[in-house]
Amino acid sequence: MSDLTPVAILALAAVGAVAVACLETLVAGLRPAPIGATRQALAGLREPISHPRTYDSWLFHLAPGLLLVAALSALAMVPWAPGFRGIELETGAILFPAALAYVTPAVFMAGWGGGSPLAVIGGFRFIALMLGYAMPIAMVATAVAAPVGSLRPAAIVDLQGTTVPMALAQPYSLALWVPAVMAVALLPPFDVATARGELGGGAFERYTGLEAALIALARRVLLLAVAGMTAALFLSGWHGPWLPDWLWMAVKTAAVATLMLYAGRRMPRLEIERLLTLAWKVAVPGAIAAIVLAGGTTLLFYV
Amino acid sequence: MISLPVVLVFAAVLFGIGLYGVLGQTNAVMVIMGVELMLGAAMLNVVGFLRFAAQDSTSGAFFVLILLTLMALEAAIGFGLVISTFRNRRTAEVDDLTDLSG
Amino acid sequence: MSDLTTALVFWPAGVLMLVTALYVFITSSMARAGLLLLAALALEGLLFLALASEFLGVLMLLMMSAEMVIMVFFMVMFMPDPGGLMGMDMVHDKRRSAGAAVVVGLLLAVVAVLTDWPAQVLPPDAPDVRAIGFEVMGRSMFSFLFAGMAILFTMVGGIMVAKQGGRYGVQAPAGEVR
Amino acid sequence: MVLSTRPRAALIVPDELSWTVWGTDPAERGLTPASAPEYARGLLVPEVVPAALAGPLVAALARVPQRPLVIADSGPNVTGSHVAELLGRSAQGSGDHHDSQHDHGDHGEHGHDMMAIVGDPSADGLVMEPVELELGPLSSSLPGGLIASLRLDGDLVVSCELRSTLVTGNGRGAVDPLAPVAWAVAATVATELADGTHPAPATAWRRIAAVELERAVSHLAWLRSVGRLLGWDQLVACAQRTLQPLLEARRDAGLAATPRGPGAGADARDLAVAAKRAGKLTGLLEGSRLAARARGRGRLASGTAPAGPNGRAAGALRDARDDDPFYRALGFEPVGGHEGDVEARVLVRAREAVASVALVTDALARAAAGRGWSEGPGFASPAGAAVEGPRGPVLASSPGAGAAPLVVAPGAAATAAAAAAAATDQEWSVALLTLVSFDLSGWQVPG
Repeated sequence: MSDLTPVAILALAAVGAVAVACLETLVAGLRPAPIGATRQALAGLREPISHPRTYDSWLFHLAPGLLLVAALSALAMVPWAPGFRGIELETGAILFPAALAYVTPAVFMAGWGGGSPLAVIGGFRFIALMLGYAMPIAMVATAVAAPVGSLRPAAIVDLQGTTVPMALAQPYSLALWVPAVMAVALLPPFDVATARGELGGGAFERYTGLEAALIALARRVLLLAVAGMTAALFLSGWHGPWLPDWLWMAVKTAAVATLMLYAGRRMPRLEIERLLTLAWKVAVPGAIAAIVLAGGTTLLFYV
Repeated sequence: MISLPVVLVFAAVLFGIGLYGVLGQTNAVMVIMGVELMLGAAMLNVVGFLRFAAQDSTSGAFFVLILLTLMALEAAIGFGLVISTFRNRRTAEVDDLTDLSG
Repeated sequence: MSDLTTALVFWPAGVLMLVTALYVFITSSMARAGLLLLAALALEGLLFLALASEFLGVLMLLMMSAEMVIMVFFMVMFMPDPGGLMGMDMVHDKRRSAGAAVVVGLLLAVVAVLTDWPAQVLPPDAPDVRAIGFEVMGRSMFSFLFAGMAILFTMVGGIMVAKQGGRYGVQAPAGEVR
Repeated sequence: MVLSTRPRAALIVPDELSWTVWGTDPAERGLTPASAPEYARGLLVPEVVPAALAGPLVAALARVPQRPLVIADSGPNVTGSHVAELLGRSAQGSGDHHDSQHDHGDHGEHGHDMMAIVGDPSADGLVMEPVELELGPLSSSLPGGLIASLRLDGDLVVSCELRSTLVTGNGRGAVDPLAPVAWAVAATVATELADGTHPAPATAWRRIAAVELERAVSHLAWLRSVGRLLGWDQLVACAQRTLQPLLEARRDAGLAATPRGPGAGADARDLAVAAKRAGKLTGLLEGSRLAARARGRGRLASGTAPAGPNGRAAGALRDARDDDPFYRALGFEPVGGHEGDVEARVLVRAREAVASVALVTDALARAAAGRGWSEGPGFASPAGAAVEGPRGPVLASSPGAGAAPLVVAPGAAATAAAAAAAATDQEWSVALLTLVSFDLSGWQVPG
């Protein structure tokens, strides 16, 4: 982990956000305009920051910053290439869900500070949703780390390089991981907190200018981090037959992000009751079962 | 630089703040938050000792895990009680909940 | 991490933790109080990372965010003025409790400073995740099992206490609101 | 396939469906409705803004961050202020933004004793403070001009009142802007019945084609707005792709509310494409994805069966087109459901759109072939003219001797009442979906 890693992560976040923006327009069947998108975003920076008349403007103006910090710290955990493994921590696979867990207070602060009743409802909906999905993400991360015996994401990628990708060894973990992680990244069909039609813009409705740009950047960095970690933990990261390793990681991340965005277009937004029932009756018990099964596969195949 | 007394002083101040919360607040939920801070101070103590005095004692780290669970349990039961008192008495102010004081 | 970075992380995080912890009980808006508590305990997680017990710091960061958000949830539900609009002061006998808190804090601080702790200045390789894992699954397995059972009992107990109609599901007699 | 650029989010006054019915679709001008004024980069507004929308529009413009791209077009003839004057007022008044929705954290402001919160316990036995919320006339997922004042307990809707704020023209010559062709045809047929004259068979068939085309366009535009509410981009895209050929056909066949002269035969190809895509759209809606959000929700109270598609979705198969010789010649039978829930209402309108496209193709073919029908004009009913508009029957009666006919659309108030009743005691997203599923109109329809 050289001293340049944090700088590289910030650069990756900026470039990645523009790439994700283009991917979103492409999946929506429209022509991606990278230069146009960045110019419009920069033009957005000149807009005045709005100050809605609420009693917690502190929370309102802190929320975009916290969201960006949570997204960047999640991005920092993803191992992109043998030479660039992000901030390598012994417990990186657990720090990733910990970083994602800070999206919840950020969305609540945005909703509560926004003042309009619909924004507050959006904030509370996201708390209810995340309470259901925070544990499955952490448990599945440990389930994936079980065969490796280490919580370092790079070690998990290396093991998958030699043996079979985790998506084949533990498909049920992937099935639990993807919806939970899409819910954290505020992607449709799980975007109950920022529901455009229902809540009229939802928790992030009242932001303009720099704060709106920060939130747009944070959401795309979140999607990039989520897709990258899915590729690293389940699709054996940068290992692949012909292409250079960093290109494999880019291809897999783009594929995962495209699949997530495409799934969002084909499904209507789910109701919060159905999401919570799925979370508490399926995801949490399933995640506990995933840990037990991971233990079993480790003993049978890996040790 | 950072040494054991420094960490312990930080923990002591945090404990004091938690105690002020428990004694000074009128609402049951705020009392629970005070208790959370006091437990946090205890954990900071243990981690301080882990770092400076007893490097290889994993039971210390394990004790912090137990303290973490205790924080969660205490909050859960506390909120259960707050809900039932709120349903019966329509208030969660500790000053009003003095039926047992005879 | 080198000494300089640990100091750079430790001191600001520690001071900020104490400030946010104090403001938890000063601010009038309950939502702000809950999130300040979240900030205080998350910064404590950062302190753990600075004190080289990585697994505990990460666990602290993970658990505190979810727990404190539940705390905010309850505060907004059950506090009479969650938005802090009236700016009312929700403290009773402020003087005595502040006095007691300062005395206890000072006492502990004095004890901390005066006694000479067995400060082994060993390299900061705190027990890593593997060691804690073997500890939990080895010597202290019984206590960890007990902690697991305690969680189960709390889940069931908390819901039974909070359930409408109390533990026995007995409907309140006519007139009395249960 | 050629990719178009990303449409610009815009503040569309009164709403997207009105512009699609009036003439050109906002999507053809590169605009999509913005879900909140903060996201709007453009503004599509009629030249004469109705009085009821003037205030909310100025308030919304105050929340729009940049100078929006303004597109003003000819709208319905209503009294109101000119758009240039409104833009002027919003530009100089943009300093102090006041919001139409009173939304400044109104917890605990209801004046009763702060300590003990009084009121009847909600479903889970806890006494909580209700939240008053007014879903404004603009940039809400409800139709433009419709205001819903709701009382929420958490995110459960406890009570809901609907009121349309836009006023159609004056009494006698009134035209409902959301169904202009149906009202125009009803008026002309009423005068013809009073004078005892007969239209030529070709014009009779073209009238049927115009009414059915307007129904298909209105239903598909409404399905697109339901897709936006559900966050189902695939449904929005599918409805948009079905609408495009229909709008082309309407322009070519000269059937639009503002006809631009009939084109020769180009519409037949468009109608065939539209029929195929409408079939695919109905197939998409009959799948389990819509059922997951719509089955069993917003069920009509038994016994209340309002007129129009909502009633037909609840089993009351009353349709003004049943006993019409022309429609019987086209082989028309009413489309209906029996559940009376949101899914039934969506499916009834989708199937009606498919049937309408077929009816238009057939009617235009007969108009071209000039095959006559002797038994009097279409849309005749004992009490005068009766046309089945997109939102229910439109009845017209004329005292004769040149007086302007009185055109009435009974049942609009009953539909609004049924919608408000169906939306109470529902979770927020279900309540909003129920309100939108009734395809209400923001215009006060006389009668």
